[in-house]
Amino acid sequence: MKPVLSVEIAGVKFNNPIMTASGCSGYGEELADIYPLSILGALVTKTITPEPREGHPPPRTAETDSGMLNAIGLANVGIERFVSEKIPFLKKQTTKIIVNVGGKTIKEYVELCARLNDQDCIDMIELNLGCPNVSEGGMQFGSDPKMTERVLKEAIAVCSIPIIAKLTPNVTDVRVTARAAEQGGASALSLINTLVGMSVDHETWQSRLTFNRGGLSGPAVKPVALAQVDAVYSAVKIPIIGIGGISNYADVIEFLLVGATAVQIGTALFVEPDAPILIMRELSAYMKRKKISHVTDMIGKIRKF
Amino acid sequence: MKPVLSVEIAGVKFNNPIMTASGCSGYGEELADIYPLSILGALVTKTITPEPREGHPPPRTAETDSGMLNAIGLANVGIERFVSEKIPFLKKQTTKIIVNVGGKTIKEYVELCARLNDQDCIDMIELNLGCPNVSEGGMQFGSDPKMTERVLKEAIAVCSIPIIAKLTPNVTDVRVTARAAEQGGASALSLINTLVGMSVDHETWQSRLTFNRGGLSGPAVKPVALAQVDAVYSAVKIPIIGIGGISNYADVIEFLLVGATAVQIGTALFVEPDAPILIMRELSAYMKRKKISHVTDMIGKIRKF
Amino acid sequence: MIKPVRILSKVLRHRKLEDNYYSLTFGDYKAASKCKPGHFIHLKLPESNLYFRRAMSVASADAEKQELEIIFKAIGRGTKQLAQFKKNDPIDILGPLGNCFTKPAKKETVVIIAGGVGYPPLAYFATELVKSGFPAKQIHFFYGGRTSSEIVDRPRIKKLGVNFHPVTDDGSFGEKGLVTQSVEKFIQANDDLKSKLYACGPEPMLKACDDLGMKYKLPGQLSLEAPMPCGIGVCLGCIVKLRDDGYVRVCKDGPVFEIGEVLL
Amino acid sequence: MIKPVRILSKVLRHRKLEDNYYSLTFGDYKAASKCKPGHFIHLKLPESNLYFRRAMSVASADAEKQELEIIFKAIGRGTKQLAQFKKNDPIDILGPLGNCFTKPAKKETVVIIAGGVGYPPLAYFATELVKSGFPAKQIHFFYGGRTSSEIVDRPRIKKLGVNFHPVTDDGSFGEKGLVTQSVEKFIQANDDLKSKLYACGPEPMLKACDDLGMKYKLPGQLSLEAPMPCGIGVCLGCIVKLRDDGYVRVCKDGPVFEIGEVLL
Ligand SMILES: Cc1cc2nc3c(=O)[nH]c(=O)nc-3n(C[C@H](O)[C@H](O)[C@H](O)COP(=O)(O)OP(=O)(O)OC[C@H]3O[C@@H](n4cnc5c(N)ncnc54)[C@H](O)[C@@H]3O)c2cc1C
Ligand SMILES: Cc1cc2nc3c(=O)[nH]c(=O)nc-3n(C[C@H](O)[C@H](O)[C@H](O)COP(=O)(O)OP(=O)(O)OC[C@H]3O[C@@H](n4cnc5c(N)ncnc54)[C@H](O)[C@@H]3O)c2cc1C
Ligand SMILES: Cc1cc2nc3c(=O)[nH]c(=O)nc-3n(C[C@H](O)[C@H](O)[C@H](O)COP(=O)(O)O)c2cc1C
Ligand SMILES: Cc1cc2nc3c(=O)[nH]c(=O)nc-3n(C[C@H](O)[C@H](O)[C@H](O)COP(=O)(O)O)c2cc1C
Ligand code: FES
Ligand code: FES
Repeated sequence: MKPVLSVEIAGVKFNNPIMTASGCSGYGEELADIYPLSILGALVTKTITPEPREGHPPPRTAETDSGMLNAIGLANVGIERFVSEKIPFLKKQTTKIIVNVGGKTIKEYVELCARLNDQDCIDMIELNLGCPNVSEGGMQFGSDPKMTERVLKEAIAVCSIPIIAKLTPNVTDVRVTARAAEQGGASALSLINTLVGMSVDHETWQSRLTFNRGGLSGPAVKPVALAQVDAVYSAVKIPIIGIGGISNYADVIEFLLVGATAVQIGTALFVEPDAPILIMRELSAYMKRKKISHVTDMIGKIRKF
Repeated sequence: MKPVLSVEIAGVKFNNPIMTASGCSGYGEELADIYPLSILGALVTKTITPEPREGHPPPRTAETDSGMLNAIGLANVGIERFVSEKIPFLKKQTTKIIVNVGGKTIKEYVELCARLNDQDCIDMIELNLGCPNVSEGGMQFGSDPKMTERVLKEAIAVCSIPIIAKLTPNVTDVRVTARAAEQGGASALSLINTLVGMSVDHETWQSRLTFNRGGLSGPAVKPVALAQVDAVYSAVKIPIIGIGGISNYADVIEFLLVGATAVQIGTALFVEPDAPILIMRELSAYMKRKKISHVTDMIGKIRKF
Repeated sequence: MIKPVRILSKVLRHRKLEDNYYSLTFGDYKAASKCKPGHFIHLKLPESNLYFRRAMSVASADAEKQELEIIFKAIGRGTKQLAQFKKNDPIDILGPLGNCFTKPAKKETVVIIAGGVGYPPLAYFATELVKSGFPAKQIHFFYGGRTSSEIVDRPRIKKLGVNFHPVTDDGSFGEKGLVTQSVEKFIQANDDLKSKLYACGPEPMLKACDDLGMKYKLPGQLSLEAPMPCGIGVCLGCIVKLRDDGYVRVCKDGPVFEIGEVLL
Repeated sequence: MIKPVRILSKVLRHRKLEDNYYSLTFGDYKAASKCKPGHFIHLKLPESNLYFRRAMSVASADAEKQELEIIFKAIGRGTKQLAQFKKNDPIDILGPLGNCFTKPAKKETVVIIAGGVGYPPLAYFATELVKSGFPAKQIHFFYGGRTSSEIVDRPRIKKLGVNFHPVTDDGSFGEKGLVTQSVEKFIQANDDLKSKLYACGPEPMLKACDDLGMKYKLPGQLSLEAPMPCGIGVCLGCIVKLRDDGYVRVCKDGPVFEIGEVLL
């Protein structure tokens, strides 16, 4: 018996629970040169903003132990070029498409969602509610439960595409913002975004990032991500998409066990762009060996002490 | 010219800025078998509580990428046995002694400080305001600025030994609790304690820690610690002791540059118990090479973009 | 009390034994003379995302040549990295650590019970006993494994001249069954002897040995394992519960404990 | 547009060149036939706390033997690990990546300017040019380093038969001074030639080459470096500013850019 990998979130059927993470797979074009995107559960785009953004000047990434810092600064083509230049490519893909959006104000989020609502190849929208790499206040919605709830309510009012709220981990209690997003009508939650971090060159005394602060990701943050998914799992009823340091099939299983319905692979794509293929293969083999018929049979099944 | 490594915090002179971190050097006895404690800037004890604590059942540590989780659960001998059994040993040491204490209520912290105030070999007291490894509410003082301020005020009222407030990183904005501690009269701040994390065995589906949640430490968290020290440095006037993933002299310099006056070495002691010796040697060599006469000349000197 | 030192040693010999077992011998190891049976060393893995050192029992030590041997099975990520070490590679050793086996009285019969990777410290123990003049024929070396290839390093045991009792789950070498079953039969058949048990191996085996010791009122020692972040007693991570009360550290208060002392 | 593949190859040859320079040749590299001068590969370090792959220019590639060579200097943590690779060690290669140098016209004089570890892609470029029938005597290979031992792999350049112009800061080999000074002198002395510049090396050198090209209105190409988390164009980490406006990715839109194209 072939194990069933498909999962459903807000009525959308994903062939498998493996998605790419926003900002780690561009708009899909480069990965499509390496393997057909159809093997992915979903492709999640780089955060799209109303206007095009160049992002911060270099250096905007730095290597850290078992991870990295980035302060790309939401470089993206902006919503209009996204619609005209990127959507035609995405339309041709048979994988599910999740478009990640970010704004400086609630109004901007709402306008982005309304604009995407016109497009017919978008399966879900993910609101980036907590990117540490832009100074404008708006991007830290994720730490304010009231704003979180409001942005979701208003976005849903103009948009029939189901919405995922992507939460920031840089809060005292992520369950509070998770509940606010659920209250606001989010169809699902994704977490974690990056942890705020920094790095300095001890020889030159210079910050390793022009923006100074950056977002920490990669295997280093996996334990934090697992703890947050676990906490949120018992706090909300909507599905969770787990993100943070996932590099192999064992990591995926860890996230499923603490309550994730699907996962996103970010930084690991930089080291192994074909990680999703390997993960899928090994996940299947694992399920066969363990006689697990459906991937959903693992969700939330951690045995706690 | 021999570079000067000594630093002063709240009138206490430390021979050098390298301290051990609480919970990573016991009460000093084991390290003293490996090298004379006098080479340390200071020894920081395991957190002492009013009553002895066994801590959580095993397993209570887990390895993670470039780091580890611990949920020791504040296992310690309790204040009375500490005074009768450990202080005599500590008295004989020529290094500075910092006693870390933790309580479930403000009253407990105050009583611990009062009890230690009688002892004459204690140079500073460090209040553990944010250990993620105990369930009792009290231990998360660190995320509540009002409680933070109060516990410091009351402790200082009964205790003439200068007090360090050790902050938890698991908050939305560490500057808020840092300012509260300063307001309360803390002589210095130390940060970071561990990040809340988790780990699951994908084969057995069992949590890797009996307490399920644990504290993440080691090189993995260094970027987060640097960012928090940097943020706090511009928010308060009192000295900061930097902690988090420090393993070598370059790490120490990074922490000095973002604003730490001294540092504590925790998890790295498990891999290299003699790390402080190596660090001191290489720090001196670095300062000679760079013609830096005093270690304090580096504090806060990061060149930001 | 042993004082641990950190020494940069190097790989002198790398031998692949049966199956997935390896023997590594380190040279330039100045602390070799201090390594008694039961002691372990803590090995740093090469620059790696694996964070902890890995604990390995001393399998033999030569004070004069300043050599130290470990024997291990490549099972997880750390031991697989150790298996990659090659001749002349530098290796960072923290040790010797822990306590050691105490010697039997002259007249006692020594019953050694080794299970799987529990073999190395007991091989070293038997070797040193024989070397010190203890009659080899008074030593019974039970060695259990799942299958024949798990009973490694046989020439050495044979050379020692001890009574060798191999036991395998599948009967492919020696007696068939669990090693502790064979030991119990031996105890029952020799109840006139004053025996002392020495055991190291997987936890269920140790538990069975502990039970045997208490059931037949035989003294003895068990060498335990636990995940060891520090190995020197400062992290409180490697604890085991005492039968009396409270926890002790396997790395510092052990790894060798008396039968009946800890709760397995 | 080149499609990158991830291949598990293995080390075939490990040569220590002068100083801290190494040459590694990988075998079983099926994509060798696709590796053109200018392309680079992205190497995974062994299980390590270092997270990123390391980018290395193709120094030579043999389509038939399925071999690929890199030449590098062990300067930082990653390249020091690469230097440890031994014969037969497996290595995970992502490549070939990026764009490549475009060929000069038949009559053009090729002025190659290599600085330090910028040598490998240009050596490959010159080799392929000569192989394709381009007259070696029409190629001027300027190679700058701090000192004699930094001018590595000389037998290969000699064998090519190109005009070799070594330049060292300390004058210990070839001309004394900066390589770009020598190039400028050459350009001034040969202003009747239709020259095209090809440069790879440290940023200040590339900037000087860019300036030279614009000052003397000479076309040419620069191969850039940048820290490269992904190497395939998805992370937007390796950017460089265009003179016009906006950023481009060194890994995907480069690493080879036209003189005057980017802001150095
Ligand atoms: C005192 C002592 C002496 C030992 N002597 C030997 C010996 O002579 N030969 C031998 O083959 N093995 C010996 N071991 C066991 C050896 O240390 C483990 O088999 C090895 O650490 C397994 O690790 P790994 O890296 O291969 O597996 P991993 O898959 O990396 O380990 C899994 C996890 O378990 C943790 N861990 C580390 N040590 C242990 C442990 N002892 N028990 C449980 N989990 C652990 C690791 O940190 C990791 O998180 C000894 C252990 C101890 C404590
Ligand atoms: C397209 C390309 C081709 C290259 N070809 C060669 C070659 O043929 N031979 C050769 O010797 N070197 C080459 N390099 C440079 C080589 O990748 C770096 O020298 C090497 O990465 C230095 O890393 P390290 O690990 O030794 O040092 P580290 O001390 O580990 O590196 C310091 C930091 O810089 C980052 N980093 C990685 N690559 C670069 C970079 N290129 N520039 C600046 N920082 C970087 C690392 O991630 C790390 O964080 C090339 C680089 C690029 C981008
Ligand atoms: C280079 C880089 C760029 C990123 N850009 C975005 C982004 O534009 N929008 C977003 O929501 N998250 C972004 N992220 C965060 C990731 O989507 C993901 O949440 C985070 O990196 C943790 O997952 P990982 O450890 O698997 O990378 C980015 C991460 C990286 C490393
Ligand atoms: C095993 C272990 C036990 C710890 N126990 C304590 C403790 O009792 N009190 C405390 O304030 N911090 C404790 N800490 C936190 C450390 O003091 C330090 O703040 C943290 O580990 C980050 O530093 P590091 O990355 O250098 O370890 C403990 C950490 C570890 C790893
Ligand atoms: S391993 Fe740290 S106390 Fe034993
Ligand atoms: S290295 Fe990622 S875009 Fe170039």
